[in-house]
Amino acid sequence: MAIYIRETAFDPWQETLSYQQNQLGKSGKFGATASFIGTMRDFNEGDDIQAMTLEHYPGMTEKQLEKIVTEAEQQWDFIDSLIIHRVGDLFPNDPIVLVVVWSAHRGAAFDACRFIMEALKSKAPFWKKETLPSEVRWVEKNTDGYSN
Amino acid sequence: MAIYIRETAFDPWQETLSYQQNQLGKSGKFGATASFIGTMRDFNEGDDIQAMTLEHYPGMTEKQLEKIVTEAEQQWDFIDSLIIHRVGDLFPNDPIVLVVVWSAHRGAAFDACRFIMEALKSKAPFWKKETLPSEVRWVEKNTDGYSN
Amino acid sequence: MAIRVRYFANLRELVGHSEEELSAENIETIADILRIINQKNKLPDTVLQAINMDYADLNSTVKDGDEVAFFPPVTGG
Amino acid sequence: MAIRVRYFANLRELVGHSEEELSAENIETIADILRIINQKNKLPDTVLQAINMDYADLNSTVKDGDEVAFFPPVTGG
Repeated sequence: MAIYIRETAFDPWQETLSYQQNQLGKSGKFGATASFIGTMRDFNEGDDIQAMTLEHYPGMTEKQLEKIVTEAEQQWDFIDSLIIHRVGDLFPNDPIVLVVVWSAHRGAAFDACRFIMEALKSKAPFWKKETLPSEVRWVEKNTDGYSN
Repeated sequence: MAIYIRETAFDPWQETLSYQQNQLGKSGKFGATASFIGTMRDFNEGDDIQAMTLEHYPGMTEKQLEKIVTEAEQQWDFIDSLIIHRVGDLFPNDPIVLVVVWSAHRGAAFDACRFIMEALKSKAPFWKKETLPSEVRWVEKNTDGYSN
Repeated sequence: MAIRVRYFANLRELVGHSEEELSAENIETIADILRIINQKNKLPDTVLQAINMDYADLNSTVKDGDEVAFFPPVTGG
Repeated sequence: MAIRVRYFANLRELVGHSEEELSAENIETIADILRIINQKNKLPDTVLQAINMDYADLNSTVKDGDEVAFFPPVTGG
């Protein structure tokens, strides 16, 4: 389990590759890697978004993410997982979040990756503030990822 | 939609990054990227696997994969997708398959990526032959990805 | 009883500071803390609470030295 | 009626070649082709069939010039 909060831009593909090489190496044990990347869009709820600030609750963020991953580990049989989440000032196309799960078989990787992502969206203490052409506003609520 | 059959090893992270940069660029339109990578394990059904040969039905493979992606496009609202599948001689840790789906919202990316992967496993004409220490055998059946 | 109270996102902007020390005798639960805060700044009904970085509800009891946080629904990922 | 018949994976090994040309008057369906093939090499009951690269079943009709393929359950991905 690895959980990182990043204050600067990151390349999710590079991070995944480097984590996999360092932590899982040529293990031959994982047959499945499921990953999700959340990227900042230049629109939300019909409005143009120029920039975004991501605030979080240091300490609680890590604590809640660890609980989420532990819960996933109890439910599915997977080998390792990686979570990276940006905070600070972001711009369109910046990666916001990366969740990767490695497992022997694909069912566990798919299920655990999605579970972690949905739980992160509903429990990890992050807050987005969007900069529109004419105003700055807090995002009020995350949508449910199973219905859209 | 992009579908590639590869006779030589490929780096799924590099392929995804390069496809994304060339095809989706700095679009600002995709908020979600779900991906799955199948990697060759050094074990299967309790046996050590030293190598693997992947046979396919050229022409039918591409035709069936296109049908699968088209079916996914009718069911979910996503922006683009990429499938790469290896054929030929593989060794443990070699990537076998990559499926990536880009969408505005995460539900569609997760659902379509998994749908494509499961359909590929049950319909795309590929066949694996495994080299064990003492024998060579055809893999008889893919397991169901929703139950393991 | 001394409680460290923290605010995040729009609640931080609403109350005008990110944290404060709350000292009072009649505090037992999160609801008691909220009642004190609401006298100055009415927090929205959607407010979420945490005690020592774990989610809590209005009936959760607090003890001396606890860190209590108030924040809006989370919007990460 | 001339049909191009292709075999893959263990079926290719079983029949000893990857494709052949089948010419016969009494062919209407995949089942007819299978009956001819099975006289020399009994294909397993799990065999799958395709006509012109689309999945077909035993009752699917074939026409002159079609490419018919027989193969075991697929195991890609």
